[in-house]
Amino acid sequence: MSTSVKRLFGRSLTLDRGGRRVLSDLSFEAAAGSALVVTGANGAGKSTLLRLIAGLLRPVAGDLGLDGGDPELTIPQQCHYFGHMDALKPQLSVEENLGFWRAFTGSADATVFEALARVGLARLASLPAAYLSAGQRRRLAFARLLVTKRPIWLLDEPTSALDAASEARLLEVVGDHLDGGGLVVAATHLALPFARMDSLRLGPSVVEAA
Amino acid sequence: MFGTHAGFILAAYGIAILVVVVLFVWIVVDGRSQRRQLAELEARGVRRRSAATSEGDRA
Amino acid sequence: MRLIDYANPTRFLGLTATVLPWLAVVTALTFAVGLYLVVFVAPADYQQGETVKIMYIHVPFAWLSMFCYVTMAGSAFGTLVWRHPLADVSAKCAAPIGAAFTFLALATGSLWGKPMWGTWWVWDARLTSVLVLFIMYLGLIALQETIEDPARAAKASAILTLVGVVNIPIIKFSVDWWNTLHQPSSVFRMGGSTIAASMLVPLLIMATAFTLLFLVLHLMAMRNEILRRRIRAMRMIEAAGAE
Amino acid sequence: MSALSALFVREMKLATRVGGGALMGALFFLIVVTVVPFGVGPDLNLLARIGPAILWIGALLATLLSLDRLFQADRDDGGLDLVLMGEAPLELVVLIKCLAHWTATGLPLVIASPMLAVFMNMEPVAIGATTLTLLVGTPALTFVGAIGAALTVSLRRGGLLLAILVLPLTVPVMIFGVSAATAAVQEPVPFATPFSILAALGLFSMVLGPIAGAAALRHAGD
Repeated sequence: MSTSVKRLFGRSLTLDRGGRRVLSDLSFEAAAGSALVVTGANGAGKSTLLRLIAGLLRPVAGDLGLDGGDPELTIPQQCHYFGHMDALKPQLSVEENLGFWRAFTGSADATVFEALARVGLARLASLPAAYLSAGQRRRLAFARLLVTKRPIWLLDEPTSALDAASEARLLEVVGDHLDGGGLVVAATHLALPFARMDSLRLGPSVVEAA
Repeated sequence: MFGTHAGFILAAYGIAILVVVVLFVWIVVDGRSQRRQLAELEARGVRRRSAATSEGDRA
Repeated sequence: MRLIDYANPTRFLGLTATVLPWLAVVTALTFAVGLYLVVFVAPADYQQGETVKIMYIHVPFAWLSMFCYVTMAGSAFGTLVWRHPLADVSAKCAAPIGAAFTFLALATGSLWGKPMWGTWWVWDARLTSVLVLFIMYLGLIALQETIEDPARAAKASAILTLVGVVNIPIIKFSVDWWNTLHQPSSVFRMGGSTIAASMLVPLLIMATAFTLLFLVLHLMAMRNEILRRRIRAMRMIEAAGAE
Repeated sequence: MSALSALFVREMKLATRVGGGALMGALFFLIVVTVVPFGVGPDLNLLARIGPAILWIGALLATLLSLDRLFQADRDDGGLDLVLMGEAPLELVVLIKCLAHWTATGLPLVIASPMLAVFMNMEPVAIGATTLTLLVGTPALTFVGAIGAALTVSLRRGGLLLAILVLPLTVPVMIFGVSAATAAVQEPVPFATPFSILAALGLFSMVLGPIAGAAALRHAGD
């Protein structure tokens, strides 16, 4: 990371999926050091917006931009995407799963064991991921964000399947990321108590705009 | 000593010994690894549910 | 079913721990006697010459390829009818051993066939049946390896094993019919001539030795499998308790 | 460890562990080859003549049927999204996944083929030639098949469709593979000509497969 990220913004983003307009003329701005919390009803386009920032969906109009960051890399390459799916292989152990993403994603940060300790899974390192409960799988997936350094975190319903203690631990880790100058865009239907946050509400009007 | 077809006889016995030895070694190595893993788990203080219940039955 | 007598896997582990060394010694002694007779005493066949020596391993392998399947079928029955936990362990552990012995029956038969018939392989009814049996073993192993949960794997492979038992006579019959229709002359008949006692005794001793070897390997593999399942259960407890 | 070598190691681990099915392809190959004599009869001369073709068809079917989960498993667990966002070029990711798949599934086919050739009563020269053509040709089948696997990644019943899409594309590989193998035993025809074309097809598909596969995967998310 040559320079730290300052601001992530989208201008007049419009996106269609399956012939339906999901996002229409949407603009947003997220500053480093604070979380942009995206709320809205089911189908309002929260997940779509995150997938759009992650480069997994392409807008029909509008553009995304990033101030700061590494000019050599694209925006998705500087993002950690924490979606609904855990990207875990049940046949591999906890340690092997995390170790793979650490080696594959590049620019290593914490070691596998440090990250596992951070999410409270250090004792289960040698266990096959198949034996984990839903909450443990979720925490292991989250540990992926800690093993490699990427400034932008895209969190889609990050606290689903987590109990209160794990949720608190996750929020603490996200808080540390923000303190370190990181940028977070979180989609949620729950109130997430981040220290510094802006909010973006996707209303049904966005859907009807089609 | 086995006549003109010694090669075939030796090959037959050779492959038989080879396969049986490989099978045997595989089972022994697998057994060692299972016992090692069991010892590790026990050292970490993990207990079996059935062990707990059988003690409970006796009590 | 003798397995019913010691339903408890822990008791099974204790019992086999005492029995196995003795069984291994008996197996080794039987092999020593059998091999001595085969190498130094047994005569050469007047038609097949010294290659008849291959018979002393080929026939036991062929016998065990079937014996092992019968063991699996019995265990499969135990799994489905009595739901006995050791029955699945027995069935699962017999499969790779059975596949290995069936492979050896095919390989030694091929090495015997080359000097006798001039070809490594013919699609003779008996050989083809053994090949089909070999494929069935591999299919069972593949099924067991694909299903991760041992209880589900045991049920599925027990059903397949028993379907196999029902099918074996049909396969045998159809293969006989298929081959005799096309090529009756090249069929090699092993049981055609009566075997002299000087050959029969070493053969029986070798067959006993290999059967004992199967028992030793099977019991060892079963012990491993019991431990493997214990480890699996303990890991699940560990995962559940690590919140 | 670099990203791509980590990927190769992980793919090999997945293929060889429980449920990975690395040897399932070889088993399928064995069954296809065993079933043929039941259809055409146990005439050893006939089997020797059609042997190379049967081995090639068996290898082709075994390769294609084992490819359907190549990308689908990653898509189902969300890993594909992360791969698409990664810094590693997607073309190289596809290439590595194909190489790992070939090592786990294709190489056992090549190793098993001399044994199966014995069932087909083939001559030693024909066995050697067929094994050699399979060694050169099966990677091509994997790379071409990967295009189909990438195209059908989001479909529930992709397996059969994959075979339908890819089989026509494998025709050239089949033609030159089988003709090289039979040329080795039939005197007037040279072995080297079809064999070098087969090798060229292998190299060409090694380039085409990853590029087309990566393009298909990029559009699968939309």
